[in-house]
Amino acid sequence: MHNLAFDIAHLLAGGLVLISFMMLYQDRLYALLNIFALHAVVLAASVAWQAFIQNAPHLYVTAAIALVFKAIVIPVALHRIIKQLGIHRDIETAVSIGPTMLAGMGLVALSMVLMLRVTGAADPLAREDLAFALSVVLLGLLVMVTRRNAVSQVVGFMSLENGLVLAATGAKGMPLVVEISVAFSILIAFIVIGVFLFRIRERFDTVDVGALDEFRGERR
Amino acid sequence: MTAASDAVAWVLLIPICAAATLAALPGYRLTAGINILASLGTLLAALSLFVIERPQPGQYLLIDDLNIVFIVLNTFVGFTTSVFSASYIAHELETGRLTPGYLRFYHAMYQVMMFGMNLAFVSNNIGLMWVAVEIATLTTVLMVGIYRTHAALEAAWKYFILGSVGIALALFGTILVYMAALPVIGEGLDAMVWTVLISRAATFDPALLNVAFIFLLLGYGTKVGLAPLHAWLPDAHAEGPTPISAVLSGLLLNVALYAVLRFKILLAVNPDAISPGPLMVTMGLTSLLFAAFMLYRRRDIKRLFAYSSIEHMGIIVFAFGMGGPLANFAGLLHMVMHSLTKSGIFYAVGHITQVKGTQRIANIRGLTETHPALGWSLVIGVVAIAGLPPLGIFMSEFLIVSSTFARQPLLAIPLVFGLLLAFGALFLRLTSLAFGEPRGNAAPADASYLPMFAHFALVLTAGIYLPGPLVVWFQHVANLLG
Amino acid sequence: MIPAVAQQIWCVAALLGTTALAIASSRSRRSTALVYGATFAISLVALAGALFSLIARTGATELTLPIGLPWLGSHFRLDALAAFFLVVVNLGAAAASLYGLGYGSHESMPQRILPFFPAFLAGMNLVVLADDAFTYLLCWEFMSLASWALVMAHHREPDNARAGYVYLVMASFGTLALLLAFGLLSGAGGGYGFAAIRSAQHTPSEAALVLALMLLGAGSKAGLVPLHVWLPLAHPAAPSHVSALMSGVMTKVAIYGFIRVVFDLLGPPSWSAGVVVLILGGATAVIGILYALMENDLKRLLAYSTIENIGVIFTSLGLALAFQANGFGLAAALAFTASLFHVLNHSFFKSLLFFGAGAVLTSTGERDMEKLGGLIHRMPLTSFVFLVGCVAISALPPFNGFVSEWLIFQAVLQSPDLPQWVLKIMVPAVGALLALAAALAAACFVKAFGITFLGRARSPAAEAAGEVDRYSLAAMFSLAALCFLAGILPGLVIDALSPVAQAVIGHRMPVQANDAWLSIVPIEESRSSYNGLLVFAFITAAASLAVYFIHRFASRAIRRGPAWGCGFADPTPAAQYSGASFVQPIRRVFGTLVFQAREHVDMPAPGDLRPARFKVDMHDLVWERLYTPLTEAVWFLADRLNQLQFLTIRRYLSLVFATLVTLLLVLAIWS
Amino acid sequence: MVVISDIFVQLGQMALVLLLAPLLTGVVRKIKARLLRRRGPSIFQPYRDLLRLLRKEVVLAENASWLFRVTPYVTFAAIWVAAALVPTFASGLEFNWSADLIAIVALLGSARFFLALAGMDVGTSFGGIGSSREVMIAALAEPAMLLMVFCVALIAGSTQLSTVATFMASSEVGLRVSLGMAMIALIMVALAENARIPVDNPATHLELTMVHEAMILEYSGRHLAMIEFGAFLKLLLYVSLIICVFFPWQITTEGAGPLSYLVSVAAYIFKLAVASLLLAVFETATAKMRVFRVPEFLGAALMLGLLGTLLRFVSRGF
Repeated sequence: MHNLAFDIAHLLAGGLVLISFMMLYQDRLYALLNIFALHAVVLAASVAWQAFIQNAPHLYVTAAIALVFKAIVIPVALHRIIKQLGIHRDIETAVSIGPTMLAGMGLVALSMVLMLRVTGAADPLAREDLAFALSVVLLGLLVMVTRRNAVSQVVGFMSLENGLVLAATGAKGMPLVVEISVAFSILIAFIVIGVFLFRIRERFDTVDVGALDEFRGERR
Repeated sequence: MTAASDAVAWVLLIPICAAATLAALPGYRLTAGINILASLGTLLAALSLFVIERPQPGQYLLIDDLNIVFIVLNTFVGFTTSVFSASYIAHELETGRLTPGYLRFYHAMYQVMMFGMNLAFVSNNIGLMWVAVEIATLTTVLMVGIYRTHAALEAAWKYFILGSVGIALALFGTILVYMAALPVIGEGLDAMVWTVLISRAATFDPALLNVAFIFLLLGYGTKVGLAPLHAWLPDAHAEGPTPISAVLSGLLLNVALYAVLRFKILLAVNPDAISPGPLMVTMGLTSLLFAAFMLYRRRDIKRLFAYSSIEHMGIIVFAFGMGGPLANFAGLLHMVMHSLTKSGIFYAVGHITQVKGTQRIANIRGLTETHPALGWSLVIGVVAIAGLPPLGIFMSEFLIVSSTFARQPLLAIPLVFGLLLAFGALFLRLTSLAFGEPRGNAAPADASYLPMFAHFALVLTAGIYLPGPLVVWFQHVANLLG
Repeated sequence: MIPAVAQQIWCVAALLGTTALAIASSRSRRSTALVYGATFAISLVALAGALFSLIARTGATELTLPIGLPWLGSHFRLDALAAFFLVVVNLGAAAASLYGLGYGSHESMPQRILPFFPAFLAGMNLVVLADDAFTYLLCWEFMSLASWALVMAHHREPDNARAGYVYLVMASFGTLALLLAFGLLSGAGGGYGFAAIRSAQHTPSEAALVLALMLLGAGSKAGLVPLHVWLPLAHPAAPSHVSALMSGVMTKVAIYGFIRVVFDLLGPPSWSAGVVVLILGGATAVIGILYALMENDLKRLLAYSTIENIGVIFTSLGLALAFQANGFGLAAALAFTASLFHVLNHSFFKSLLFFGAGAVLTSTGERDMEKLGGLIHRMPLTSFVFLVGCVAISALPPFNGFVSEWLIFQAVLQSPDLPQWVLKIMVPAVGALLALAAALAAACFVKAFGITFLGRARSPAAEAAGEVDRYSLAAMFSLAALCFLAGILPGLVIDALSPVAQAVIGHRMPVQANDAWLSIVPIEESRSSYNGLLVFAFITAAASLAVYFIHRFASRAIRRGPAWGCGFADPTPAAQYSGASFVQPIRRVFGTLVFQAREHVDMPAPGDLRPARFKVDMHDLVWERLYTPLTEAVWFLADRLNQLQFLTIRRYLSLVFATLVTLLLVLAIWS
Repeated sequence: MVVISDIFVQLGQMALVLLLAPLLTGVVRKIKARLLRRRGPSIFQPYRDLLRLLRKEVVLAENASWLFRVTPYVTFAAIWVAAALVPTFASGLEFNWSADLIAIVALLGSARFFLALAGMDVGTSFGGIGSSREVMIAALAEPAMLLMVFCVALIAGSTQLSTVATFMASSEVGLRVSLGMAMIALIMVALAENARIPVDNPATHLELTMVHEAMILEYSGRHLAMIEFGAFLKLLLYVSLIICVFFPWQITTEGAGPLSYLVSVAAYIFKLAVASLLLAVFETATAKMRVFRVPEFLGAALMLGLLGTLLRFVSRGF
C-alpha cells in the first residue's frame, strides 16, 4: 500500500515537471493556457492524493481551489482577455526554445542534486516531492523570464505557485496550507485583473499605452 | 502576564481597528487626527512592552529582546510619519493630486500597513511572519500607486510583480524550513514556531536549511532592496507619496531585514549548515558598491535617497554578515540610525518637492537661502546619512570599518571604497541642492518641522551619547545575533 | 584646583556655547562683535592654560567623559605634546578672533560664518585633546565639517562650491584612511583607547601599513603632495581669518595627529619609515613652493607656500624618525624640536600673511596680484607687517623662520653618524632640496610683496585702497612681534619645547637658557651656534652707524624727480613687471619639468599692425595624471551601471532568477 | 684681558674689511685694464667714487617708498656684519659664534632680498628685470652655496668658521676630491653672487645683459654709495671666505703675540692680491654668457656641491 501510495505521488509530481517542460516548449498562447489547465488538474490530483494518504481532509479544499480556480476560472479569464485585448496568438520568446529546454534540464538537474543531499531521515516521499517542487518552481521562473508576452508570464508565475503548493502539500501536516493557497489565488487574481485593467498587451512592464514605454524612472 | 499579552494585543489591535474606522470616515482633518492618535496609541503600547514583564512565547506571538527594538523603532517612526503626513497630505489635497476618496483609502492603508509590520515583528511563527510581511508589502504597493499617474502605476506594478516573486521564493524557503523541522519536531504547528525551531535547530538537516536560507535570503532580500533584487525600490520611493517613501525606507526594509536576521540566527545554531555570513557580506558589498555608483547619475531627488537606502541596507547586511559582537552592535545601531535619518530626510524632501513643485535636482538650487529651515535640515540629514560626525551613523560606520579592517583587511578595502564613492555622490548633489544661486519657487513653505527635528535631534544625541541601558540592550541583542 | 585638561574642556564647552549664541543672535547686528569677542577671550584663556602646563611641566592630566563610545567613554588627555599644539591652536585662534572683530564687519552674510567659527575652533582643540580613537576621529571629522561650512560661506561663487566639494571628499578620504589605521592599531577586540594602543605590540608589517595610512590620512589634511590638491582651492575660498586658521593651524593639527600616532602610539620606528617620510617631505617642499611661485592669486600663493612648509616640517620629522630608529637620541631630539619650532613659526607668519592678504582683499576687493601694486603708499602699516611676514617665511635672519631652518640644517649635518648608507647619502640630498626650497621661497615672497605692495597701482581699486581697521592691524602686529621675538630669543622657545621632545623622543636638546648672550647651541659650541639677538644688534648697530656718519658728515639732501628708467619713463603702470613676467626666468628653469610649461610667441612680421602675443600654457600634472583619470573612471562606471535603472521588468526578473540559480549552484558545488 | 684683545681683534677685522674692500675692487679693475693694454684708473679710484657719491644729493623717484630709502643701509649693514664674521687674518673671534657659515649665507640672502624688493619699488621695467633675474640666480646660487657649506661642515664636523679654519689648517685634512669640488662650486657661486663675468658684467648698462646694475638703476648719491660699498664688501667677503676655508695658512689663533698678528695680516693681504690677480685674469679670459645660460652654470655648481657632499663618504683623504 505504502509503496503504491509513494509511486502514485511520485508519478503525479513527475507529471507536473513534465507538463512544465511542455509549457517551456509551447509557443502558441491558447495551447499554453490549455497546458496550464492540465498542470492545474494534475496538481489538484496530487494534492488530493496527498490529502488521501495523509488523511488530512483540509487538503481537499486546496485541491478544490486548484481545480476550480486554476484549471477553469483563470484560463477562461485569460482566454477572454486575449480576445478582448487582441493579443496576437503566438508568443515571441526572448530565448529560443532549444536553449530554454536545455536550461530547463539543467535546472531540474540542479534541484535534484540539491534535494538528494537531504538525509534519508526526512521521509523519502517529502524528499522526492521537494525535488520535483523545486524543479517546477525554477521552471516556472524560467518561463517568466524567457517569455515576452504578459499572459504567458502570468502563466509562468502560476506554474511557479503550483510548485509551491505541491511542496506545501508534500510537507506532512503543514499548517496554513489552505490559507496560503487561498492567499496566492487572490494574488494571482490581482495580477490577472491588473493585466486586464492596465490592458497590458505585449510586455509585462508596460502599463497601457506606449507613452509609458519611455518611463523607466528618470528617463523623462 | 495578562497585562503583557494585552500590550502585545494592543500593538496589533489599535492599527487594525483604526484602519476599519478610517476606511469608514470621511473628512481630512478628522481622519488625519485619528491616524495620528492611532499611531501614538500604538507607540505607547509598544513602549509599555518595556516596562511590563514578558509574556510566555505563544504559538503565534513572541516578544523578545530582538524584536522589541524593532517594534519600538517601527511604531515611533510610524507615529512621526503620521504627523508629517498630516501636513503633507493637506498640501496634496489643495493641489488636487489626491481626492478625498483616495485620502480615506490612504489612511486606512497606512494603518493596515502598520498592522502588518507590527505583526511581522511580534509573530513567533515563520508562516505568520511570512503572511504579515506580505500584507505590509501589498498595502505599500497600493499606496505607491495611489497618485494614479502612469509613472506611479508602473512603479507600483513593477513593485507588485517583483514583490510577488519575492513572496513566492520566501514561501518556498519557509516550507523548506518546515520540512527540515518535520523529522525532528514532528508534524503540526510546532514545526513552525520560532522558539521551538531555535531550540532544536542544531539537529535539523543542514542541506535543507541551506537551500531554505538561500530562498529566504532572496525572497526577503527582494524587500530589503539588496542589489540585484532592488529594482522596485527606487521607483517605488520616487513615485509614491513621500510619507510612504519615508515608511518604505525607514520601516519596511527593516521588516524584511528582521526576517532575514531571524533565519540567520536559525542557521547559525546549526553546526553543519553553511555559515550565512559570506553570503550576506557579498550581497551587502554588492549593494553598497552598486548603489554608490548609481547615486552619481540621479536626477530625481527622491530616487537619489532611495538609492542611498539601498547603499545603507548593504552596509547593514554587511555588518550582520561579518557577525561578532562589535559588528552586530554596529549593524543594529546603523539600522536604527538609518531609519531615523532617512525618514527625517524624506520629511525634508517631501516639503522641498512640494514647495518647489518638482523632484528634479537640476531645478532645485540654493535651498539654504530660499528656505533656510528646510535647506539646513537637508544638509544635516545628508551630513548624517553620509556618516559624518557628530551624528549617529558615524559611530556605527566607525565600528564597522575599524572592526572589519582588524579582522578581514581585504573586505575593508571595497567597503571603504564604496563609502567614499557614496559620500562623493551625495555631497555632489547636496552642494547643488543646498547652495549656489537660488533657483525655483521661493515661496515660504508651510511645513511641519517637528518630526524632522525630532529625528535629527535623536540622531545627534545618539552620535554623541548613547544611554547605558540601551547600549547593554543592544550588546545583549548583538550577542544573541551571534 | 581642577586639572588642566578639565580647564581646556571647559574652554571647548564655552566655544560650543558661543556657537549656540551665534545661532541665537544671528538676527542682531552686534552678533559679530559678540561672537569674535567671546572666541577671543576663550582662546586667550585656553592659551594661558596650555602655556602654563607646557612651561610649568605639569605632568599629563586625564579626563573621561561618559560620552562617545558607550563602553569606552571619551578620554581626554593633556600631555606636553598636546599642550604645545594647544598653544599653537589657541594662539592662532586668538589672533584670528581679534582679526575677525574688524574683518567680520565687512562680511556680507555673517550668519553663514559666525556659528561655524567657534565650532571650528572647538573641533581643533578637541582633536588635540582626544585620547581614544573614536573621540579623535569624531573631533577630526567635526573639524573638517565645520571648516567645510566656512569654506561654503560665500556659496554663490561656483568656484567655492567646487572647492568645498573637493575639500570635503579629500577630508573624508583622509578620515577613512585614519579610520583604517586606528582599526589596525586597536585590533579586532576594539581596544580604542590610546593607552591600550600604546601598550599593545605591533608587528613591523602592521607598523608599516599604519605609517602608510597615516601618511594618507594626516598627509591629505596637512597637504602632502600629491594629496594637496584641495588645499589651494579651499584655503583661499574661506574668509581670510578662516584661511589663516586653516593654513596656519589646521594643517598643524594634522601634523599633531601624525606625531601622535607615528612617534607616540606606534612604538619604536624603523629607519625605512624615516626614508619614506624624508622623500615625501622634500618633494612636497620643492613642488609646493614651485606651484606658489607660478601663482598670481595672493591667497592661493600663500596656500601653496603652506604646502612647502608642511614639506619642511615632514622632512625634519623624517630626520627625527631616522635618528630615533638608530638610537641617536640627541640628534632625534634636535630634529624633532626643529620641526616643532617650524610648526610654531609657520603658524605665526602664515596667519600673519593671510591676515595681510585679507586686509588687501577688504580694502581693494582684489586677490589677483596682477591688479594690485603700490599699496605700500596707501596701506603703510599693513605693508610693513606683511614685509615682516615675508622676511620671516623666507628664512632670513634675524627672524624666526631662519632659526627653525637653521636647526633643521644642523640636524641634517648629523647624518654622517647614521649607519645606513641609504640615509647617509639621502639626507644631504634632501638637505639640498630644503636649501633649494628655501631659496625659491625667498624668490616667491619677493614676488608676493613686490608685485602686491611695491611699484605702481595696476588697477583703480589698488589706486583707491586705504588702511584697514585697528583690530586687524592689532592682530597682525602682535603676530609680527611674535615672529621677531621668536627670531631673536630662540633659546627660550627651544627650552619651552624641551619637555615635548623629552616626552616623545625620550631625549631633549641641551638647555639653552644659560648660554652666554642667549645664543643657541644645538650640540656643542665648537660645532655650531647662532645668536639672533647679537646678529640683530650688529645689523642695527652697523646700519645706524652708517646712517649717522653719512647724515653727519656727507650730504642729506633729497630731490624728488621722475623715475629715470634708462631715460624713458614708462608711460603706464601696465608696463611694469607683472607677476608672470617676474617668475619667467624661474619658469624657464623649472617649469618645463614640473609644469610642462610651453611658451608660444606670436611675433607679427614687420609692418604688420597686429599686436605681438606671448602665451604660456602650464599643466597641473597632479590633477591631470591622478585625479582626472580617477573621476573619469568613476563617471564611466556610473554610466555603465546606470543602464540598470532602465531595464524591463522581465529583465529584472531575469536578474533575480540568475542570482537564485547562481546561489543554488554555489551551494550545489561547495557544500 | 684676553677678552679685551679679542674684542680689539674683532673690531680690527671689521675696520680692516671696510678699508680693504674698495681697494680689492680697484686692484682687480687695474689689473684687468692692464691685461687689456689700458692704463686704467688708479687702484684708489673706488674710494674717490664713493666719496663723490656721498657728497652728491639723492634724486628720488616720485614713486619711491620708505623701503627704497632704507634698503641701502640694510644691505650694507647685513653684508658688513657677514664680512666681519669671516676670519680674515685671525680666527677665534669674539663674536663669530654668534653666527656660523649658514647664518652668513642667510645674511647675504637678506641683503639680496631687500635689494630685489628695492628694484621693484619704483615700478620701472628695468628694476623688474633686474630683480627677477637676480632672484633666479640666487635661487640656484644659494643652494649651491649651502651644499658647499654642508660638504665643508661634514668634513670639518662644524659650521663654525673658526673651527673650520683651524681644522683645515691642521695637517690631518690632506687633499680631498670633495674639497676640490666644493671649492670650485664656491668660486662659481662667488662669481655669480658678485655679478662678475661670465654671469654678469659690472661695467655694462646694456639692458639685455645687466642684472645687478638694472636693480639699482634708480639709485643715486649716498644710497648708491652704500650699495656700491656693499658690493665691494661682498666681493671681499667671498674672497676671504675662500681663503679662510681652503687656504687657512697663517691665520693666527687666539692668544698669540702681536707679531704673529702682523705676519698673518701681511699673509692675508698677499692672498688677496693673488686672488684679485686670478679673478682679473679669469674675467678677461672669458666672455659673458647669455642670461639663460646662467642656470646651467649654477646648476653645475649645485651638482658639484652635491657631488662633493656625497663623495666625502668615499674619499677619506690621504
